[in-house]
Amino acid sequence: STEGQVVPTQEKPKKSKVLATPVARKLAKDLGVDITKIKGTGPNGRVMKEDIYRTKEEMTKEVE
Amino acid sequence: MRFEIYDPTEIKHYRVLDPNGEVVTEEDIPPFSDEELLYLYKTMLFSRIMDERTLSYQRQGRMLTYAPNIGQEAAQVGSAYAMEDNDWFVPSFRELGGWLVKGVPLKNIYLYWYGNEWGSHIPEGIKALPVSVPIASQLQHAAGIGMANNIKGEKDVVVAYVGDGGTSQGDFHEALNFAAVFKAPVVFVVQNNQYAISVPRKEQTASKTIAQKAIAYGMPGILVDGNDIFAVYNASKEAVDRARRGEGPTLIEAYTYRLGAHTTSDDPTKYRENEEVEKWKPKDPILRFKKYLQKKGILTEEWEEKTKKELDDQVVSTFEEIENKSDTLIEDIFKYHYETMPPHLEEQLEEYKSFLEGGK
Amino acid sequence: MRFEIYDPTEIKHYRVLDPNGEVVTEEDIPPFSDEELLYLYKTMLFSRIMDERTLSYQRQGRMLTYAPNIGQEAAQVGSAYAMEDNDWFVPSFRELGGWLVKGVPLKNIYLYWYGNEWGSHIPEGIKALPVSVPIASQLQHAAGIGMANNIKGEKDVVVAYVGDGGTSQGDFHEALNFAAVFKAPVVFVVQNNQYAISVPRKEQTASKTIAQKAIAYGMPGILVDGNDIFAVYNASKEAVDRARRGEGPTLIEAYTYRLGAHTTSDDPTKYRENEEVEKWKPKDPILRFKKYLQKKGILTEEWEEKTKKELDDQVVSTFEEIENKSDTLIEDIFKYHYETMPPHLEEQLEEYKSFLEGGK
Amino acid sequence: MANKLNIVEAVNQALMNEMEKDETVVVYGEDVGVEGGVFRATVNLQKKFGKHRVFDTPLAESAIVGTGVGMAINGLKPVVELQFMGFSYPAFNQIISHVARMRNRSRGRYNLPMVIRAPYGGGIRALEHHSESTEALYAHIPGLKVVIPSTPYDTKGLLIAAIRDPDPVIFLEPKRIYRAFRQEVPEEAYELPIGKARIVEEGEDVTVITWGAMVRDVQKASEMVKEKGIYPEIIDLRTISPMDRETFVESVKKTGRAVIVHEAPKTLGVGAEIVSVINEKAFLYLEAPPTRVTGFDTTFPLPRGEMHYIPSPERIAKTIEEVVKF
Amino acid sequence: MANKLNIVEAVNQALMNEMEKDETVVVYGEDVGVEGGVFRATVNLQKKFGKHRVFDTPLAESAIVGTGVGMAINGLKPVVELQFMGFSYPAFNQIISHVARMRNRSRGRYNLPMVIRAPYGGGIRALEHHSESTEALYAHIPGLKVVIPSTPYDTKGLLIAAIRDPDPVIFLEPKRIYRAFRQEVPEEAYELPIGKARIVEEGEDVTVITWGAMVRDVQKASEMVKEKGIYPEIIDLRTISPMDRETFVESVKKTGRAVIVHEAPKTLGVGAEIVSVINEKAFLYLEAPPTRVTGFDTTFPLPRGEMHYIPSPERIAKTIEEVVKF
Ligand SMILES: Cc1ncc(C[n+]2csc(CCOP(=O)(O)OP(=O)(O)O)c2C)c(N)n1
Ligand SMILES: Cc1ncc(C[n+]2csc(CCOP(=O)(O)OP(=O)(O)O)c2C)c(N)n1
Ligand SMILES: [Mg+2]
Ligand SMILES: [Mg+2]
Ligand SMILES: [Mg+2]
Repeated sequence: STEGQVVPTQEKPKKSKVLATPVARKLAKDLGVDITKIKGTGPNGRVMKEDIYRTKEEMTKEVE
Repeated sequence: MRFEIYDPTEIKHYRVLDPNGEVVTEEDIPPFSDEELLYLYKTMLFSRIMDERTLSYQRQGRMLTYAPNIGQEAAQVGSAYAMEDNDWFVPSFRELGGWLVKGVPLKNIYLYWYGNEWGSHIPEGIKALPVSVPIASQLQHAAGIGMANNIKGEKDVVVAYVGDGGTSQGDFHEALNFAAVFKAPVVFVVQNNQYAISVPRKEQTASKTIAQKAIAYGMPGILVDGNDIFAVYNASKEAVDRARRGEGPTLIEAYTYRLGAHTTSDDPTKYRENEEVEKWKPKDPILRFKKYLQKKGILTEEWEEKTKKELDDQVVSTFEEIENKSDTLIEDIFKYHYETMPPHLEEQLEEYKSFLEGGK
Repeated sequence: MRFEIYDPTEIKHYRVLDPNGEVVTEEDIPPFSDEELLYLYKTMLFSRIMDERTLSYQRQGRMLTYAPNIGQEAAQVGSAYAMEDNDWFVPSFRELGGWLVKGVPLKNIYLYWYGNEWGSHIPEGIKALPVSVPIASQLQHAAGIGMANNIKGEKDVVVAYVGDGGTSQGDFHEALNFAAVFKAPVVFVVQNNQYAISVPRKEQTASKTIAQKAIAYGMPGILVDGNDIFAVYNASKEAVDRARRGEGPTLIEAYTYRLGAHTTSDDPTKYRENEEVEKWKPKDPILRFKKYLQKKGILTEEWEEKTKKELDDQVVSTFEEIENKSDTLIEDIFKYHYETMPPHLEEQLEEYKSFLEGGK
Repeated sequence: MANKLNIVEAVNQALMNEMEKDETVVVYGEDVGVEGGVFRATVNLQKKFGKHRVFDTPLAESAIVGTGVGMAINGLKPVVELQFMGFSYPAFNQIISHVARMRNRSRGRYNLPMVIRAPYGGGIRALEHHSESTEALYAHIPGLKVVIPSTPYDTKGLLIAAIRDPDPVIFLEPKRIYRAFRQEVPEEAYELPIGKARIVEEGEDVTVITWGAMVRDVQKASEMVKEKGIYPEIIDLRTISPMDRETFVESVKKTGRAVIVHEAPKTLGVGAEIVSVINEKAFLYLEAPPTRVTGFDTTFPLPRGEMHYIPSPERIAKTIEEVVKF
Repeated sequence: MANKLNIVEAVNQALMNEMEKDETVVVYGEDVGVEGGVFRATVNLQKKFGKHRVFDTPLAESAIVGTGVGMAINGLKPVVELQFMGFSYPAFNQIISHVARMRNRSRGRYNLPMVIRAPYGGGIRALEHHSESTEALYAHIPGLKVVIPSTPYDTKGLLIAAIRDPDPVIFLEPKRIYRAFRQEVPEEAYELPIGKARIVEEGEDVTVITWGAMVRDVQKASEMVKEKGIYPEIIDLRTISPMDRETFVESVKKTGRAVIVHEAPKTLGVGAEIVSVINEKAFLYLEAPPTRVTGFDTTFPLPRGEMHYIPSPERIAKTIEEVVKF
């Protein structure tokens, strides 16, 4: 009964918009990760918190 | 003109029949045929029978809150009968007698009180408004309908109802003032049944009569014995004719008594003595009319029995037709807010239906 | 009792002085001392001078919209003077004369029309309500104040004002009905100045007089020559005394004329002939009173000149005191909504202040 | 001695207590005197305090409220009853133009310690206009306070606080649960602070904000979702205006998720304001969109349709699940 | 021939056009006849169409609206004027209990093709109660449509659409800009669809949603922020109820940011609903909290305070910057 669900399947992708919750966006910022570079694994390509942690880990590894 | 004889500031009821059905003013007996007389009597009976049946359904838990009009049949049937077919009927919420005269199907009435909006879907061709619950608000609609008739050059009249309590509302005042200023063809019938729920008439207003409120609007007002169907009819007819002639609105106070409870949720013993009710019982408008008709030899007991039985059958079968088959369609909750359902309503309807189906 | 002599349904104005200041009913001359008479005259002048000054400030672009009451000074000063100090004054929005009698400082009045809420902060000890813009709504407050006096066993009376247009509002009806039912000590003064903005009295209601509307509530009503300060005073005093004795409310129709525009935003030539205005000018209530006082030898030209000058100085200095020094403090926009400012308002105030300071 | 009361009895006792203590309190409205109110909320008050302080009025809501303004100006504390919330509309002009503004417009010279009581909400199989829940209308108006209790204990404490409040309070009584249950309530007078929400149930997974009769339905929904391992924090707003933003914002910061449940129509219902406040104050904590479960944007249906209108525990539970799984 | 009109003239011309075409259209209210309205919106109508179709009424808003209900039932299309929005409150009961519900309660037997016009909003240094912007009250009520134009062109097209609409429309005219500017407008009748927003300016960085007189202030704010390299997309809602959610939701999906600007008080203003819809429909696109720039939660101040109340272009610009930088 909620209207919350986005239905992006029918949508033409607009200039590389990232789907993410505010919490995830904040997390990316706090970890210094560019959220637009992350390939989301959530529904409809949504960037999940795990994606951000994973990217951060990979970045750290690269630096090492 | 009766309105000139009866000074509304005096407590003097215009009356044709006394409570024993004796004629008080012979020259005022309306020129009804026997058939018409029986029709009027039958309609009053119909109203009474439906009220009583409904009260008993309610006690059996088969009916929701209901507002009976027992005791007020003459006030309603008499005034409504003064209308022509093309005239408008604007009720308050306790006008069963009027509905029946106007030809609103019993099924509508039952549907409404049974909690389904289709009850308020007056069939096309019947110029009646549905029940109006916000007290006195309907009088504005009556004035507007009348004003529209003047604008369109139509000669139809509006008969509108309100209770004694309703006369205290601002909308009563504004409606009567507009109607008088614009000479709208409206007859305002106040059913003064002595109570607004528990509040007695004398605490409702300090004016000696309700009829005298007409003076504030520069319109005629008359106090009639509301349990005397001839008096109510005559006053209403005169007012309807005046209105149709373009002479503007009239206020009629039909002095009557609610013999029953305000609604089935109400317990009148909390606010009035039983003696008072007992005193009014012999003034029952149906009884009075019956005595007159019997004296005239128009009414026989056999006719009465047969008619009562017919009417009762009709009431029972109508009620049973709608009972438990009246749940509102989900679509109908949404469908009638606008001619075209806007997207947000469509969305809410779809979501809700899908919820019920157990889907997303 | 004048209320018994004057039938409100007849167009018969209760009058003591004719337009030439000649005495019509000698026995009705109120027992005022010369001092009192000059006070009344001076107050009418004060009102007129302030109105005229304010109109000229407005034309100079120094004042906002203003509603003058030129022509209605007798209706206001006469009725307000019937009050005792402890009585309540409940104005509409055009009651300058009444304000002055009641002792509301000119500064308040200017502040209000100059667009600052502090104008409505009536000083402690003065039992007056501020201007009420929603037409007729103030009458309910008057009825409530009167009902409270009854409940508390206090003997103070309420004098409340409304215009001819205001009598059409539902609130007028409800207030008068409540006041009558509860015998509230209220005097309802209708200043019938013949117009509600552009709408003439005869299109406002079909009743012959406004006074006759009293009949709807079972209260006395009287039609008085509203440009005759003695007639207005006498009727008001009698009504105030009745009220104080516990006999309930009264309706007074003060028949007068708005000589000026509705407000400074209004152009009366759009809706009324100049001849009409010219016809009313000789009936000016100040002129009439002056003629009487002169004939009686109470008023001298020297006194008048000196007084006018004094009053004018007072008006000018008061206006200049508030002019351009009246911007509302930002805090004051927020501070008076509740006794304690709730967090969301505090937040909005802080945010706004910090915005003004250029901060975040 | 046990004093177990239902909500309507709690209203009555609050009035009894305050009228005894403070003789400036007066009670009036349609049928409140002799009859004791159509819901019997004012029963016995006239007997006890006399016709002077408890009385029936003519049938005119604008005057009931408007005379209350006058009484409050003149030193009394009127507690007026409007018979149903749907009949507050004839008084709307008095409420918005005067009740809400008198203190501000008179710069504090006249404050209005008055209470406007009205039974509120649907679900009792009532006639047209008897099922209104338009609290949002009043909550949009600066200068009013709007209080809606959900239990007998809260009802008594909040009504007493409302009567003592120096400012006007619209006190809406959830009539669907007037007699739904009893609760132990102190016999003497006590106050609960207006403007403070109550945490009904603590939880970690989602914040559910509601008020009035819906509190019980939310509790039922909570039981349902707990079986699935979801633990909601339930907040009863109690005061709709001015609202206790802090309590729900803190909770949402903790849970990251919010569901708002009310009976009123969705569009511009109070839920809309709560969603907005959450956005302003807890945006970066949000793991899911704050979501509303509400009545439809339709007139409240007559009884044969009303079961569809009020959000059921099942509808609420489903939304809670969706928000948690978002 | 050039037909350059300001907003109030556009109102007048719309009425002229429709009254000529459709003799069931009637116009009435306080001072609308002889005087032609206090803002002159109905000037010359009585001269042209007679006292039968254009007339002054007694001073009673409930009756003006209530008789409109009756007229509409009886086959006319009343276009009534309430002199100021602040004087719509005496008619509130008629509006909510009847105007909004007649079609639904009569299951379509009686629809009400009526228009209630009222000048709306503050900023003209007016008296108390003359500066109301309470569109949220009406937008909360199912069964009404609420329209607020912002230009002469829109005014004419939307008013004609409102008159032709089979359902009741509250038509609020931003009086602050009644005469602010002129625009080329077709002389003949035309309709603009009710329920459709207008994209005033396209932009990429933030969506600014507004209506009525505020549109111009938002445009000014937009000029300010453009100098700083911020390009707002400006949406004029035009219809407040039912609102064109799609247009602003699509825009926010594009920009990721939303600012809502209105003059009405913040709490439960229409902005609250817009924030909520954005949350429901575009949550995962949000880069910043949808943010409201509004009037305060106070009564509109008298003229000596009013400059503080209405959001200034500067206040709007500042918020736009903050939201973009969030
Ligand atoms: C505006 C409004 N206020 C209150 C009510 C509740 N109410 C329903 S009927 C009634 C009494 C009506 O009395 P009266 O007008 O005398 O009509 P009666 O019931 O006697 O037929 C009241 C107060 C209502 N329906 N509408
Ligand atoms: C409820 C309401 N409707 C409309 C107005 C706008 N208005 C202000 S004064 C006025 C006319 C008042 O006429 P009247 O009562 O005769 O008083 P007067 O102006 O003549 O003193 C109107 C329509 C208002 N202030 N309040
Ligand atoms: Mg009655
Ligand atoms: Mg009213
Ligand atoms: Mg006038």
